[in-house]
Amino acid sequence: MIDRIKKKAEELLRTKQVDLIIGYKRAPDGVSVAPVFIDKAEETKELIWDTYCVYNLSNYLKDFRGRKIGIIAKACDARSIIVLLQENQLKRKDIFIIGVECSGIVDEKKLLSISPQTSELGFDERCRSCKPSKPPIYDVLIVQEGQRPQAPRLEKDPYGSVRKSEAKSISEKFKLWQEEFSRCIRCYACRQICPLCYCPRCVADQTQPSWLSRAHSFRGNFTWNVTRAMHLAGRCIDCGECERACPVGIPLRDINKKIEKDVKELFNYEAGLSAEQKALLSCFDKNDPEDFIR
Amino acid sequence: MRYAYFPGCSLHSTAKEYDLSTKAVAGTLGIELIEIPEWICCGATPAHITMHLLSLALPVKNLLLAKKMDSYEVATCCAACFNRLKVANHFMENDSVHRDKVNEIIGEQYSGEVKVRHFLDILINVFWLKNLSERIIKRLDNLKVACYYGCLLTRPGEVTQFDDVEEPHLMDDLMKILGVEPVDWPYKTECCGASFSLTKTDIVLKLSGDILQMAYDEGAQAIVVACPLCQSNLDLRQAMINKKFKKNFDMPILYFTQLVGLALGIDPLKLGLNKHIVNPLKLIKSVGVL
Amino acid sequence: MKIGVFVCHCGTNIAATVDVERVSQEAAKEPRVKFSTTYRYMCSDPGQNLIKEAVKKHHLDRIVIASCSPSLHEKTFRKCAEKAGVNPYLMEMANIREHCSWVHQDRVEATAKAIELIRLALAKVSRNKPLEYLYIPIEKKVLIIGGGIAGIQSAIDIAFANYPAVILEREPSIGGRMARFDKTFPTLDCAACILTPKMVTVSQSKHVTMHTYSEIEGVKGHVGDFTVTIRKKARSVDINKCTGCGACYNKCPVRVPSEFDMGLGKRTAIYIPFPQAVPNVPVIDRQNCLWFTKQKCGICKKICPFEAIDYDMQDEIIEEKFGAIIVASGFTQFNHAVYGEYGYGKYKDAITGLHFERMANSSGPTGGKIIRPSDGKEARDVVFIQCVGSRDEQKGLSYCSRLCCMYTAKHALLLKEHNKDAQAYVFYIDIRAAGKNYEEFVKKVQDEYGAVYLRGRVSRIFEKSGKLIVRGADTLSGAQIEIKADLVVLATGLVAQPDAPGLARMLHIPYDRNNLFTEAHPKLAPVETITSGVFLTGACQSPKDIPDTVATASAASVKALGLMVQDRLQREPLVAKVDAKTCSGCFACIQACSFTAIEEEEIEDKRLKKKRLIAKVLEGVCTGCGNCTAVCRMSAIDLEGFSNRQIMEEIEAL
Amino acid sequence: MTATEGSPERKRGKDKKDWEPRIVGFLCKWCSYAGADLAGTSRLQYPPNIRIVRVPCSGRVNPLFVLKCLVNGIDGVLVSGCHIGDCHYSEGNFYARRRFVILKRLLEYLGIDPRRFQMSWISASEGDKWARVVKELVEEIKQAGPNTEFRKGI
Repeated sequence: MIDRIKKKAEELLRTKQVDLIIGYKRAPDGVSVAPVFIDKAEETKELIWDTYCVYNLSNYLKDFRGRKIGIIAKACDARSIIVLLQENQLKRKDIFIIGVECSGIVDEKKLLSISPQTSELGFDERCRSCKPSKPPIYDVLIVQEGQRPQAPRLEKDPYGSVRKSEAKSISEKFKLWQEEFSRCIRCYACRQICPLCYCPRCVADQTQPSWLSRAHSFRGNFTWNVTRAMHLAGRCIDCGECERACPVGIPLRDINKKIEKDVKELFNYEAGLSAEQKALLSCFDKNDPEDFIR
Repeated sequence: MRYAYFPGCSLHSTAKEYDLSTKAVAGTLGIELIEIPEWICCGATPAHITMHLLSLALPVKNLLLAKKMDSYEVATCCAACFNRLKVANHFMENDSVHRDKVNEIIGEQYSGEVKVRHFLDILINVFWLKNLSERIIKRLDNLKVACYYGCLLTRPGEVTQFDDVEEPHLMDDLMKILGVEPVDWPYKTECCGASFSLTKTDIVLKLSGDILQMAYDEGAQAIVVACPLCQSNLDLRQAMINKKFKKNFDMPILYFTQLVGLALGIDPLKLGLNKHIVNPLKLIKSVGVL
Repeated sequence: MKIGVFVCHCGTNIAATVDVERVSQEAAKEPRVKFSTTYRYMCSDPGQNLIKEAVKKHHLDRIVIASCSPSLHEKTFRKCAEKAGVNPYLMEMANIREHCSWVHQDRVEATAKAIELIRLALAKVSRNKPLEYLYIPIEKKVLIIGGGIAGIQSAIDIAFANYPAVILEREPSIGGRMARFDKTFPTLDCAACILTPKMVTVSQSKHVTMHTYSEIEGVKGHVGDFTVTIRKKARSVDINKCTGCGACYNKCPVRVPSEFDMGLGKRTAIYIPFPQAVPNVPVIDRQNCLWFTKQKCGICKKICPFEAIDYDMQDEIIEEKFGAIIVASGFTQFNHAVYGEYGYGKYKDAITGLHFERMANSSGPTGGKIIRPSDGKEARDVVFIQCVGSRDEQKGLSYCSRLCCMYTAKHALLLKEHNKDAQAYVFYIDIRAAGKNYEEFVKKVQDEYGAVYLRGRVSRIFEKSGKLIVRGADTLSGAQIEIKADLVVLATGLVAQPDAPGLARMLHIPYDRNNLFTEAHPKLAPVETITSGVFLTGACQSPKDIPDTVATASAASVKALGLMVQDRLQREPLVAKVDAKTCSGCFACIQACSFTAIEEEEIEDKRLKKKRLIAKVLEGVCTGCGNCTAVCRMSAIDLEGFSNRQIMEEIEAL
Repeated sequence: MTATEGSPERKRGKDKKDWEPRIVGFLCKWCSYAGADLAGTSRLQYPPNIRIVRVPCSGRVNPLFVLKCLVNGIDGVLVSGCHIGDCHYSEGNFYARRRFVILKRLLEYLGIDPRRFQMSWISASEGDKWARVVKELVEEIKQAGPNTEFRKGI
C-alpha cells in the first residue's frame, strides 16, 4: 500500500500537479509518526502509512491556502476536508486528495499500557464505531491489500456511552464534568489541533466584548468547553484530535458525540458527508422539534 | 398480528353469527384474537344518556384490562363498542379534567395509550386488501350488495378517525376484493332507528323501511353491515316492515365478515349463516357460492 | 462619558407604585451619571424641553429615559435627543411602566426593580455608538402582482398620479375573476360593462405596462429597490405583430373545455380566454395544439396575415426594478371534494357558483340559459347550498367567506329572471348581508322573486330517477326536508391561491394558517405588510367583495404613491456590520440570512498578504434581525443598536 | 449603590430562606416584548424576579449570552420569540429553535438543571401567557434552588 502512496505522491510532485505533499513519516523514536511536508519528488521515500498514522492532516491545509496541495487522508480526515470545502475554507481544485482505506488506527495512550502486538485492543475507541473504511471524497483511492487487523466493532449503538451518561442524575453529571473541566488549563490545544477551528480570531481571544473569563476558573473553563462544543455542532466529524491533544485528558469526544447524537436524532443531519450540504445552524426545517418550548 | 378482542354483549347474544364469522375469518387469516378476560359492558347507549362519567369509566375499565394483557391494540366488531371505546380514549387523551376524574373513580392511571381498531379497519389497513385478495378461494361474483355503515362507525370523525365520515367506502372496497359488486347508494350512513327498536318501534319501521327500499331500488340483493344493532333492526323487523308498508322485501342482512368468510372458503354454518331471520342461504346458493 | 437619567412619573402610572424620587437619587450615584431628575410627563413638550436644557447645562452626551415601553416612545425620545444635540442612538429607555409599575404592587419591590432596570439601560447606553441614518433611493415604479379588479384599480390610480405601474398576470388576459361574473350585487350592473372600460383604460395608459401570461420567479431587495425576476411564458404569438383579428382561432380545429367557462363551453387550442380579453392577443395551449403534440396542422401560422405566430417562442426571463409592490393575487374556490355527501365529481348537475355565473351570462357557454349540464334541459327547481367549506372547521374553513350569502341571493334572482317558472331553494346557516343595500337585496329576492330560504344544512345529495334529491334540515320548523332538484349550486368558499405561501416567502410577508396574507395591523394598517414597501389588496388577504376590493386597491395605491413622491427614504441604521479582520469567510451568515442581505466581498488581507473573500452586508437590504450575528462563530458580524458589547454589558450589569 | 430594602439583590446574599431567584429574559421586540407590554397595559401581576433584555429577534440571541448569564450566577434564563410563522423576520425563530435545542440538551448533559434555561413563544397579544410563564418560571427556579454552581473555584 505504501508503495502505491509513494508512487502517486512522487508522480504528483514530479508532474507539478501539486506544490506540496502533506503526509506521514516515522518519528525519531522509531515507532510513532509525525506529519511531513514534502515539496521535492525524491523525498517522497520518507512517506509511511500504518496504524500509527493518527493525525488528521487536514488541519494543515489552511496554512497553505492558495497553493496546490496533495494530502493523504483517511475517511475521517476526508470528512473534515468536506466541511472545510462546505465552509469555503478550501478550493476543491487546489487540493489533491490521496484517499487511503483504513481499518482503524491505534490509541497511543492505550499502547502505553499494553503491548502493541496484542492486536485489536490497541485501536482507538472511535475507530470501533466508524462505518466507512473508504474516504467519502478523494482524487485517488489507495485500497488496502491483504488482511489487516480490523478495529473490533463496538455494540450496534455508536452512542451507547452517551446514552449511559444521559441516564445519570443531574447532580451526578454536574459533579463529573465539574471534575473534568476543573483540570482544564486553558492551553487551547483542543482548538489548535482541530481542523475546523480556523477562526481568524477565536471568541476566546476577543476582548470587546469579553465573551468568557480568561482566568483559570471553573466559570471560564465551563464556558470555554461549552463554546468549543457548540461551535462544532453539526460540523465535528469525530476525528478525535481534540481529545488526543488534551494534555489533561478531558473526554472531549464524549461532548462532541453527545451533540452529534442529538443532531442526528433531531435533524437527521450528519457532518462532512457532502460539500453542498447547508451548515446545520444556518438552515432549519419547519418541523424541527419544539416540544421544549413553552 | 395479535389483538385483545372485545366482543361486547351483542356478539355474545343476538349477534352470535357476527362473533362466529369474525373468529372464523381471523383464524383463517392468522389474526390472533384473544378475548379480554372479564370484560364488562362498554356502556353502549344507556350509559351516556345516564351519566357522562360512567360512559367513560366503563370503556376505560376494559381498556385497562387490555393494557394488562400487554396488548396495546384492541379489536372490536360492534360499531357501538368501537364508538364508545374510541370516545373514551379521545377524552382520556385530550381532556385532563375528565381524565383525572375517571382515573380517580377507577383507581388506576390511564391516558388513552391503548389503541382501538375496528375489525374492518384491521382487515383493510393492517392485513392489507392485497394480502386478503391472495387468500381468496371463491370469488363471490354475481352478487350485488348495499354496504350500510350506520351512524356509529364513522362519527364523529375526529374521534373515530375512520374512513370518510359522510361518504365511507372501506366496506365497499372490501366487497370489490371479494368479487361482490357494491351499489352506489346514498343511505350508507342513514339512521336505522337504533335502540328505539323496543320503545318506539314505529320509528324503526319507517327508517329501516326507507333503507331497505333504497337498497332495493338501487338493485342490491343484500345489505352488508358492520353493526349488530343495524343488522337486527333490518333483519328482525323486515317482516313487520313488509306488513306495515305492504312490501315484499326479502333482503338478507349480512355481516361483512360472513362474506369474507365465504370467499375464504369457510363453511357457511361456521359463519352462522343459518342464524338469520331473512334466510340468506337461498341467495348465496343462487350466486353459485354453494 | 456624561449620562443623564430622566425618570418619568407618567402621572401616577409610574409614581403610584415606584418611588421615582428615590429611583432618581439612586441613579445619580451610578458611575458616569452626571445628572438625574424626574418629571411628571417626560414625553410632553415641557418634559422634552427639560431634557434639552439638561443636556445643554450639564454637557450630557448620553441619555437614559426611564418611562414607558420603547415600543411607544422610542421614536419620540430619539427625536428629542437629536434636537438636544445628542446622537439619537445614544439614547436608551428603561421600561419602568409596562414591565414594572403596572405589573407589581409592592412599592419596595417595584422601586428596587426600577433601579435595576435603569442600571441595565445605563450599561447598554455606555456601549452605544453614535449612528447615522441610512438613506436609500427609490425606484419610481410600482409592481402590481395580479391583474384582477384589485390590480387593475391599483394600476389606474398609480397611472393617474403619473407614476409607472407594471401589472403581472399569469393568465393570458387581465380581468381575473370579475371578468367571469354575470351581474354584480346588489345593483345588478353587468360585470363586463363596468370592468371592461377599466381594462381598456389600463391597456391604453402610457404609464401602465402589462406582463400577461407571466409568473413571478423571485424578489430581491427591499423597499425602494426591489429587483423582481419575471418569467414571461411563451405565448407562441408575437404580441407586437398580432392585431387581434381572430383569423387563427376561428380556423383552429381543436376543441377543448374552456377554463374560463368552467368547462361548460369549449375553446380552441389557439385562443383568447374571452372576447373582451386585454391584451386581445391569442395564446397557444401547447398541451392540446396539434402542432406541438403531433407536428401536424399549422393552420394558424399559415393563415395569420401578420406572421405573428411563432411556434419556436421560448419562455423569457426578465429582471425589473421596482420601488414598491402591491400584492393583488386574489383567491381561488374552495375544493369541495371533501364533501363526499354532496356528490363531488359524481353528479354533473351539482355545480359551483362560478359555473352558475357562466351559465347566467348571455355571452356564456349556454347563451344565458340555466340548464342541467347532464342533459342540457332547462333547470326549474334549483337548490342553492351556502357555506360549502366556509364556517365548517371539521371539513373546511373556520372563517366566513363573506360573499356567498350575497352571490347566492343574486343567483336566486337571476334564476327567476332567466326562467319565470323556476324555483330557488336556499339552504343557509345565517344570512350575512352587512353592506350598503345588501339586506334590502336579500329581502327583495325572498319577497319579490319567491326564493325559499331554509335555515339548515344539507346532509346528502343523491340521484334518483334523473333528479337530484337534496336532503336537509329546516331548523326553523324542525322538519327534515327532501327536495327534488334539477340543479344544485354549491356556494363554495373563497380560499387563498395554492401557491400563496411561496409568494409570501418571496416577498417576506407573513401569512396565516389559511395561507391568507397578513396585514401589518388588522385595524390601523390594513393594507400594509410588515415588509415595508409591500402592500396588500383584495382577496389574497381575506375574502372581499368588489367594493371592498376596489377600496383596498386604492388604499394600497396611495401607500405606494406615498413612497413614489419621496426623493429618498430614511432608514434606521440598525443593521449588521462585518469586521473584516475577524471574518473567516465561512459564509454561515449568507446561508442564514433570510433577506439575501449579505454577499461575498474580496479584500486584501494585510496580515496574510493575500486576497481573500469575506462577508459584506448590504445596508439597504439588511432588516436588522441579527440572526447572522448568532450563527457567526467568530462574532465577526455584529448588529448596530443591539451589539454584542451592548448586550454583554447588560448581562454583566444584572 | 446601597442595596434597597427587600431587593432581590440583598436577599441573594443572605441565607437560602430569603433567596429570591434572578431571571433574565431575552425577548424579541416584536412579539414577546410587546406581549410583556400588554401584560402591563392589562395590569396583570407577576413576580418581580425577571429582567428583560430587548433584542430584535429570538434569532439574535447568541448561545454565548445564555452561557454568560448562567456562569454569572443568574438563576434562570428565558429566550422568548414569536410563534412559528409569526416571526417579523419570517424565519428568525426557526433558527433560534434549532440552535437552542442543541444548547439546552448539551447543558443538561453537563449537569446544568434544565429548568435554568428555557424557551417560549409569546405573541404580542399574549399578555396573559407572559404573566403565566413568568410565574411558572419563578416557581420552577425556586424549586431548582440558587445557581451557585459557578461560584465555586477550581
